[in-house]
Amino acid sequence: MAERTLTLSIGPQHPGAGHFRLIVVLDGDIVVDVKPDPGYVHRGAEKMAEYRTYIQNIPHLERPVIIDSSGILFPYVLASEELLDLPPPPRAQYIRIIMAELNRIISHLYWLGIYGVFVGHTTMFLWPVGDRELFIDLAQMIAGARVTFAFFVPGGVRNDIPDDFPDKAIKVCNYYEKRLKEYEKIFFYNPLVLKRTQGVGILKREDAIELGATGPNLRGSGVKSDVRKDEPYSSYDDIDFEIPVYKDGDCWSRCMVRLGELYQSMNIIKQAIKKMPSGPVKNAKRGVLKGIEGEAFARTESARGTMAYYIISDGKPYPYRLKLSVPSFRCLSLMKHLLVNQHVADIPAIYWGLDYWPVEADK
Amino acid sequence: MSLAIDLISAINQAIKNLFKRRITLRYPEVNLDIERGYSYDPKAQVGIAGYKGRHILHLEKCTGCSLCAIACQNIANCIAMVKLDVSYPQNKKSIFPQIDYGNCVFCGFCVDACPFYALFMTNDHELSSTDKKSLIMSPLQLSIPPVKKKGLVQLEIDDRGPYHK
Amino acid sequence: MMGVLVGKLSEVIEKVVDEPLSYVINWGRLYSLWPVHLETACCSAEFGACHGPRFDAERFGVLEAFGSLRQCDLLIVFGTVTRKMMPRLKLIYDQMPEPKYVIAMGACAIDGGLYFDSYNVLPGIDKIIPVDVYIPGCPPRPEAVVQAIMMLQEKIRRNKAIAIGSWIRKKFLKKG
Amino acid sequence: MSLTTERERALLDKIKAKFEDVIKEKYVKPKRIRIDVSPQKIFEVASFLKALGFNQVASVAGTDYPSSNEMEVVYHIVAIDNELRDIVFALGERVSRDNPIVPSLTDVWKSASYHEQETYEMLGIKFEGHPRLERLLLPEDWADIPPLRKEFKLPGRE
Repeated sequence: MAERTLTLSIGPQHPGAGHFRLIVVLDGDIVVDVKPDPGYVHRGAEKMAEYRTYIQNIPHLERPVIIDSSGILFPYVLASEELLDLPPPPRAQYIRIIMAELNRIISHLYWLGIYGVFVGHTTMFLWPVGDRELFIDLAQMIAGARVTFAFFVPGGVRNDIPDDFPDKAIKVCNYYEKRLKEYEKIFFYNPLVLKRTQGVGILKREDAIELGATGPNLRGSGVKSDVRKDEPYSSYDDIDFEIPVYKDGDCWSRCMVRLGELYQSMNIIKQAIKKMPSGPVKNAKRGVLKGIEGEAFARTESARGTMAYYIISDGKPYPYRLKLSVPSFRCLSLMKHLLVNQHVADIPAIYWGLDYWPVEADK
Repeated sequence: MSLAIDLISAINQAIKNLFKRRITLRYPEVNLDIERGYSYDPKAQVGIAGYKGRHILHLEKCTGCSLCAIACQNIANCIAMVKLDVSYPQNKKSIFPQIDYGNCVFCGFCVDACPFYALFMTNDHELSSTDKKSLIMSPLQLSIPPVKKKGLVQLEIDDRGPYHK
Repeated sequence: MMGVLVGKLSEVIEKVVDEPLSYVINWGRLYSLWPVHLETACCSAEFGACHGPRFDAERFGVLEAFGSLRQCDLLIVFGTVTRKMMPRLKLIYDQMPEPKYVIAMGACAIDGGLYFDSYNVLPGIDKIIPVDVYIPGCPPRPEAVVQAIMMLQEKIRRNKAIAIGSWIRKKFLKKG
Repeated sequence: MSLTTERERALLDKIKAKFEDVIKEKYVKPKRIRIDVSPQKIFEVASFLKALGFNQVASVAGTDYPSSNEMEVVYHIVAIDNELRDIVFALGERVSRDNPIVPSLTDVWKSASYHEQETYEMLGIKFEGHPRLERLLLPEDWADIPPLRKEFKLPGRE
């Protein structure tokens, strides 16, 4: 048996793997064993956080997942607000929702671009990556950068939205909702894509919960779980939206969940713009911010799933310990479960279907 | 039969996309119109939306308090206070920030830290260089406003798709 | 007498052979800068955008080559190089054929950036491989990447690909 | 958002009724409960929590306390798709720093596996019964002490 197998390293210099290595053991073209080897971008964010104040921590904490940088910062500001006793004003909460949803769209479109390439549909790289620029421009209007915004701070957001933002955002959303219909026609219901994704990499409902799947991967397995509904943070309980859930648990369901989320995110942005109250956007305190002694745990729903921070403070301006729990790291346990006994040709479809972002997992 | 329908719908889709507009920004000839840079109002303690590009230093307002350097110390450690041969009444020691763009991450927290309206950000983002040393910008270089670019365009949307105008 | 002759000869060769040949070779190199697909960190997301329809780096001959290292002549280091990635980066650089060019993209690749005090990050890639162009930013805008590529092309254009004339001068004039 | 803690209290009482003298209540906040258990009893408490409906581990955080010569491991447990879905339950345990060995909870929650491996690597806490305690994120040639211990200093810092 041992002689007949072949060990294959996919990554770290491989277009399909990114900054990550997947050690695959093959028998013929069937995968026998899989060992994920992360850590190529481990930069020690948790240790660095112990040397930086609550404000100085913001830039480096959003780097692990720059395509969803608001999503990773959201629980951090929630947890540090609890420790610093700085509740955000209502307008800031709506601006945060808009930024988080814009980022969800940006992140999903980037994923869709890469997924398109890896199931052999190059048009689906060019369309989403091009249309993603519309939303990047919107985010840049508010936060002044293309991807790394450093926009959320404990106590609110750094600046108010510009006056011409609401009109432009609604225009872009209306255009893009129409455009997504074309995406469905050309990609999601394309016979080629259906052949490559339907019935491939099936994750059953019980396994998904047991192995710790989260976010779209969990919802693709028929579990209705979303932190925005389970434990509404910020102002999500004022907004009316749905959680797309698909039952089959294969790659195609995970794609469709993300497609549904694109529609829902635009819906949320439109509602938030309408419901946004006026008022200040930041609850400021002068001087160096010091945390009260204690601990805080906050979780939010980022583009890839539940993002959580656990911060322990000992009354100093620096956190005593900061633990960052990211959804991509939880995907590691799914890989072996999904890839074993599949064909080699299905590895890209399954691996990228999980939306695993290696930098995020490595922290 | 179904194959024929699929084929026709595919061709139809392709023809429709022939008449779409192009989103490509012809970069060196035209530039994206970013109106202003990020600035901060220390009285209201809130920022004013804008692009976070390279900094601009108003020498006549900088007091050399080095609050920007302290704010940056643990973030990217790229601001150093250097002595200049100019004399301004508000800056007795004549020290001004010098920024190393090899390290700067354009987060703008130094702008938030400045209480004297002296340090803001501009919309200039083209800083590539073949030499590492020329990435370090002295206070005098920082005080020069960026050159106004030619061929400014913005992203517009109409029925035929997004395009630059 | 001999020295003057050799000097004249080398000048003529420089004008007639070196310059036109260099121009042709450089022209070939300029518009076929194929980058290695090595993603070291998060800046690769912006490089993806750079290859999207909006900025379209392919206009400048930079093809996102999904091919072998033996065909690549440009190494763009997208951000942070960790201690685990460092040997791999060196290996990839050594495997590339000459001539090869390196672009350091982002603050982490230039100087360590945000991670200047991290225990697992290499502060600046120019400690292990030579760098031609630096792009500041965290991450840089796609326009800045395109600008860096144009800068690199300018550098290649000025480069003397063939130098028979100066070789003759060095070889014969020193002795004579 | 409700700011009462009645549900959380009722839940905690249910656990207290079973493990009266084993658990130590640390705090009860809206939607957050934290209890401390000794490492010997944590397996039983964890099994009971899973039976209650907490079926996924969101994070395993290790913390180093050199002042009291102890290390702490906190499991943050969430409930997926049942009526406890809005509560995050924190289950903590403390061990001596000299010989940090705690039982692994991978048999209760499979989702704890990679989190425990990371905690082992970053703090050197050994999880007894874990299927693979090996290198994960750090480079292969790492020979220093685990980086998240407090005596490990970043280069150039005090």
